[in-house]
Amino acid sequence: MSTTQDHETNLLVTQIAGIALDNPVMVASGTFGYGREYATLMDIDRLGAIMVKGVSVTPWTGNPMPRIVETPAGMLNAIGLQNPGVAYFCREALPWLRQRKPAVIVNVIGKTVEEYAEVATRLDQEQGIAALEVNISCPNVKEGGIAFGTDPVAAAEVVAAVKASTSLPVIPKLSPNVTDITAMARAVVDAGASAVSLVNTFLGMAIDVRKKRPALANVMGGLSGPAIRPLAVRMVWQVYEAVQVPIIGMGGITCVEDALEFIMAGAGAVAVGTATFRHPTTALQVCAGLAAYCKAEGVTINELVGVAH
Amino acid sequence: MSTTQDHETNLLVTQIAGIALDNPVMVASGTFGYGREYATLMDIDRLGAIMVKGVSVTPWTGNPMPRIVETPAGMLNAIGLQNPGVAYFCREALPWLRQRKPAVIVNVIGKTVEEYAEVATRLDQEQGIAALEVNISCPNVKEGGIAFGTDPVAAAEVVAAVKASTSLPVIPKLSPNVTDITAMARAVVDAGASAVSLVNTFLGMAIDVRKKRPALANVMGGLSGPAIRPLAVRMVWQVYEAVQVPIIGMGGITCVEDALEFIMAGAGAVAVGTATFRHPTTALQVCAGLAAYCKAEGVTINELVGVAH
Amino acid sequence: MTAAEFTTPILKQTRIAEDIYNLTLGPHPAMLTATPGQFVQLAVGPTWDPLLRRPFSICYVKDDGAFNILYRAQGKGTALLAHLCAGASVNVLGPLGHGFTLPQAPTSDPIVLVGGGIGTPPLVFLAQSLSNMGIRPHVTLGFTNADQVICEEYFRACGAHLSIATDDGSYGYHGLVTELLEQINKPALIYACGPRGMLAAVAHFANTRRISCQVSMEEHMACGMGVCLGCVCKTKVTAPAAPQPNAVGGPGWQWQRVCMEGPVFDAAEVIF
Amino acid sequence: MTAAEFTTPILKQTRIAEDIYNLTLGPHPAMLTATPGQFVQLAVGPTWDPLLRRPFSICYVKDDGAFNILYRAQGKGTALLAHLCAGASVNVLGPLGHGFTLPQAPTSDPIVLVGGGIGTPPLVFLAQSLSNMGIRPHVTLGFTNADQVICEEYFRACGAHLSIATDDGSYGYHGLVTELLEQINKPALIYACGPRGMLAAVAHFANTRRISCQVSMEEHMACGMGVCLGCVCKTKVTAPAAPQPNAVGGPGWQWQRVCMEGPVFDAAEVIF
Ligand SMILES: Cc1cc2nc3c(=O)[nH]c(=O)nc-3n(C[C@H](O)[C@H](O)[C@H](O)COP(=O)(O)OP(=O)(O)OC[C@H]3O[C@@H](n4cnc5c(N)ncnc54)[C@H](O)[C@@H]3O)c2cc1C
Ligand SMILES: Cc1cc2nc3c(=O)[nH]c(=O)nc-3n(C[C@H](O)[C@H](O)[C@H](O)COP(=O)(O)OP(=O)(O)OC[C@H]3O[C@@H](n4cnc5c(N)ncnc54)[C@H](O)[C@@H]3O)c2cc1C
Ligand SMILES: Cc1cc2nc3c(=O)[nH]c(=O)nc-3n(C[C@H](O)[C@H](O)[C@H](O)COP(=O)(O)O)c2cc1C
Ligand SMILES: Cc1cc2nc3c(=O)[nH]c(=O)nc-3n(C[C@H](O)[C@H](O)[C@H](O)COP(=O)(O)O)c2cc1C
Ligand code: FES
Ligand code: FES
Repeated sequence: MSTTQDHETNLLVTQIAGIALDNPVMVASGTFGYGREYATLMDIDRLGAIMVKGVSVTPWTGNPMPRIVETPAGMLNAIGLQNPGVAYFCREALPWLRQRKPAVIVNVIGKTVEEYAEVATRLDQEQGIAALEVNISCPNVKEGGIAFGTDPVAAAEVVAAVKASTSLPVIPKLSPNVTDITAMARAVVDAGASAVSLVNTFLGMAIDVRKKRPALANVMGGLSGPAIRPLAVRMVWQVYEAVQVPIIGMGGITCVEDALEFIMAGAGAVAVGTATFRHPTTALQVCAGLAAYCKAEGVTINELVGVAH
Repeated sequence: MSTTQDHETNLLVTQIAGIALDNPVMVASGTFGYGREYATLMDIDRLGAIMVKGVSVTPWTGNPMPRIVETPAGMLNAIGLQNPGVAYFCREALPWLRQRKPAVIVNVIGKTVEEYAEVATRLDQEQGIAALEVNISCPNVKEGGIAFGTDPVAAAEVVAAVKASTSLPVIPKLSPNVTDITAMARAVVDAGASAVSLVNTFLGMAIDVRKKRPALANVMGGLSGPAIRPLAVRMVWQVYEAVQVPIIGMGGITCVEDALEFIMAGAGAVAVGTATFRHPTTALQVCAGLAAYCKAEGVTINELVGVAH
Repeated sequence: MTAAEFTTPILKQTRIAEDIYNLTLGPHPAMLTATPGQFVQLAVGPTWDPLLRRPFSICYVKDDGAFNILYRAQGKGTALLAHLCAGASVNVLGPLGHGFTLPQAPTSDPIVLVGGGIGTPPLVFLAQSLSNMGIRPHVTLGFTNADQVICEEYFRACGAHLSIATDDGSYGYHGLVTELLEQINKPALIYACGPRGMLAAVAHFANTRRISCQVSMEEHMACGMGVCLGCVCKTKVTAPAAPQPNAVGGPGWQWQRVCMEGPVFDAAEVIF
Repeated sequence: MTAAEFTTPILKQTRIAEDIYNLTLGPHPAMLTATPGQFVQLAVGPTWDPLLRRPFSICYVKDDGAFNILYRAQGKGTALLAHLCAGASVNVLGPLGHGFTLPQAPTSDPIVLVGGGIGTPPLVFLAQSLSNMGIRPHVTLGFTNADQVICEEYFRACGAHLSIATDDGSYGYHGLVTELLEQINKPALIYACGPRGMLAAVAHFANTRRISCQVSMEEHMACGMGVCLGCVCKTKVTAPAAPQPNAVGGPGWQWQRVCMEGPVFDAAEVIF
């Protein structure tokens, strides 16, 4: 016998790239660490999925400081994907993560196609990973620093290589810094993507006027937070019309209405990023809000995906 | 004999595309009408230049309502370049404008290369225009709606055609919705641009969650305001390193510090847009702030251009 | 009628009904030039979120230029406004727009003011001005229920004939405000402010009977000063119009700006 | 030591010097677990501009869990905070970070607290804790001038030996706080909080004399919870460190997070 609670929760059950999810609310890569930090503060088992911080073959030291600067309704970060590497991840972070309820989606990074594939191969040996999110916003070292994320051919190459190295669903995470996001989406879907994540951060910068120098040591950084939401919603809308695979939408989500914007624009799931820094429980609030909304409207979450088209 | 007042003001004297300006602070196209509306509220003669609302060959009716929606630290607009056409502009707006002190920069729009050229030809007969700003974010009707602003070849074509139709300096206004803003800048400079304006608005959208429909009748609109400033500053920085012509920087400027960010990133002049809606005198405050800053630092405005590189 | 931008203290703020507030703002000379139907744009909050000013009709202006607005706290900006206490400062742009056109001379023909919900406040200013001319208007107001009824005391104070309708009958007449309007004997002139549906009904009522009627329109606004063209409204081109800066349109219609040519338009002009 | 997110009223806010405010926030059980040197992240303003929380050291905690922070209004967020009145609510995340390590046992060796400007507040909490252990610390503070001197009364209340320096000599010793430090006879342990330059000088003083020293570092923060890696600080790898989630680095050095492993670090570890 199912209780009311169960019934409400059932309205949120969904599937992305073949992964069964209790609910479509995730936390975005790089904004929730490996999940453990926030576990003392909230019941992370109520999240649909945790997208962990980008993982590379070897440890990356990231960029020099300063790495963050606040902007109106947003922030720039130039962390530079600091992370302790895939071996550490498998040894120290994954055992804890796989015992939690949320699906674990591992964000994969690399400086060459081979590095991406290597991380995927290593992760393929592990239990308890639901999917790989392929972050194609890393600089392509071989091609001289051009990001994989702005060239459809390079992006497809990375995705195909990861796909060939894993039995897990592959979810490329698209960079928004392109003229035509649909061309990128088509390229990665053709290369075997089971879903797409969008968007990553927008390339921006700030000047420290007192120092007459860029505010970030790396000069440029990625803009995230509510400021970018209208741009991200637009891209989800466009990609929804361009490809058939599910979309994980993100970019400035702070509350249930924001999440609904993405879902109605075509996202099958959503991720909360920067807003977690302000209010750690944002994702849980979005989740509860979606359950209440679906109940009040008498719909399942899947029935809402893309309804605004 | 020059007074202190004169001396301070002199620190701001500059030149863009051969136009002598009392100061480098302008008001952005579409946010100040034809100048007259705000004249009762403030001394518009203290502005460096007025960039008037886009002018087309024939009157344009623009988009259906709703046309604007607020977003975090920004707004989306889909006015659709409503304007009464170049004949009306020359007859009703220009006579008043040319008697004011600020340089008049006319924003030129068209749906085909020929339409742009036609507006330029018509304006070339008029006194009191300092330069033409060529807005290449309009849909290219011949090419089926792709914006001139995202294709370097199409952009260059428009700029060359305008250049051939006028004796005035030509200032293309670049769209930021591209993978590589420097490629656009190079293309228009090669086509004869005397300066570049950047940026125009970012393509975005919002969903009206209650109606389950896009909030704008036009579905998508242009994002402006403080939210986009980090993106605009980044593009000014990149273009400053790519081309030699002066840059008119804009996108989310609200105060003197914001203007200094653009100037230090490489803008020789700045324009205030959306912030005027909130505080009509923003541009004048920026101007006064720059004068005070230059005096305190003992520099001219020209010495600050690009210092953060 | 020239707008000013000024910062002024909140003299008083009272909650007068569920989610409805009466805000008294400090005096400014510009406000003494305001006419009924004009509005102000308030900057809410000290930062760029929210970004845009919020438009509110002027409910009434005191002799010293202090003035009141009545508003419903419904979204981000009005919620912020509702949290401000007396003494806090608010930045005002106004008075703005083109208000109601008053009758040229006192008249004894029935002049009817039709208000719906939070569209009622500007009619207070209008009723006061009519009263000053020696006219006792008929004021008909519609609200969802008794708890939402506002401004009654102001209309009584200026001697108006007042009738109120509520959707649920919890106060006054049980039904629509337009039904009250129909009960008035031969209105000579109608002024209306309220939700779009109500305005359309009132305009239809007036137009079919050839009664002169003015309606106050609402649109989202950015500048409030006529430059952004975000607030336009479709109107009929009835006569060969004098060329207006923004009077572009199509066959038989033209855009007009709610913040400049409006918010008050001739009901025969508006295309609903 | 477990952080909580909670909304609490402002019990009191007083301006204690030019641009410096003493803010008393309502009680929460989590604050009773706070240790000296820990901090809280305050959400300032009701909207998304400003976006990020602001970190402030805990100045002291009362028995009921009410607590104080002392801050300088210097930018957008602190200006907003300074405008809030008693009764307004503030959202708090904390207590956060790894604070000062107290001596294992009471000692009569001179323990010195070195504070610079707005770096002084966390030393109040520390001095109180030392005092509770029966230790009378030497407190040396540096300020730009007499008007900026803060916290004196708190240190006196817990019986500290107090000496103050000002840059312009308008109060106390004319010179740098590090000069006062040099005058203390054989410090056994030094705790310092203040501007980076002062910390570097104190660390140098301590390191060259092999005096045990702890410094409280400052970096811009986004999360305050160890996940964003925005607040890292370069530290020496002195011993083969136990693998730490974020302990990546280069030859001889590793990043540590100011919000997690810090803000208090061993002065011998930090690379200034
Ligand atoms: C000429 C005019 C006079 C008005 N007079 C009054 C009045 O006297 N009392 C009153 O309560 N309301 C009045 N309104 C409506 C009032 O402006 C909106 O309720 C208010 O802007 C909502 O702001 P928010 O931040 O609460 O809502 P949000 O939904 O957060 O606002 C988001 C954006 O939408 C705009 N917006 C939302 N609703 C409306 C609306 N109904 N009309 C115009 N813009 C809207 C806001 O201004 C803002 O730009 C008037 C509107 C106009 C155009
Ligand atoms: C662990 C820690 C403890 C602190 N304790 C205190 C204290 O007790 N009293 C006090 O007055 N100040 C303290 N600070 C500094 C305080 O956080 C900043 O003064 C404050 O964040 C400035 O915010 P703003 O909005 O006024 O400035 P803005 O310049 O508008 O802030 C913009 C951004 O920069 C960050 N920022 C600016 N200055 C600093 C700074 N010095 N340190 C860290 N981030 C900064 C802000 O947090 C924000 O993200 C502490 C900082 C840290 C890291
Ligand atoms: C501090 C920080 C670190 C991030 N690290 C990663 C990362 O490692 N991999 C990745 O794919 N995206 C990363 N992102 C991007 C976010 O996952 C997300 O796509 C982006 O921030 C937009 O969402 P938001 O506006 O909700 O934050 C990071 C974002 C931030 C702010
Ligand atoms: C309502 C509105 C109308 C605009 N109309 C035009 C236009 O006609 N031509 C043009 O080149 N840019 C137009 N713009 C873009 C601005 O000139 C400016 O490039 C942009 O808004 C970024 O600056 P801001 O953030 O300071 O507003 C318009 C912007 C807004 C908000
Ligand atoms: S609000 Fe800008 S034209 Fe009316
Ligand atoms: S502030 Fe995010 S890791 Fe320290």
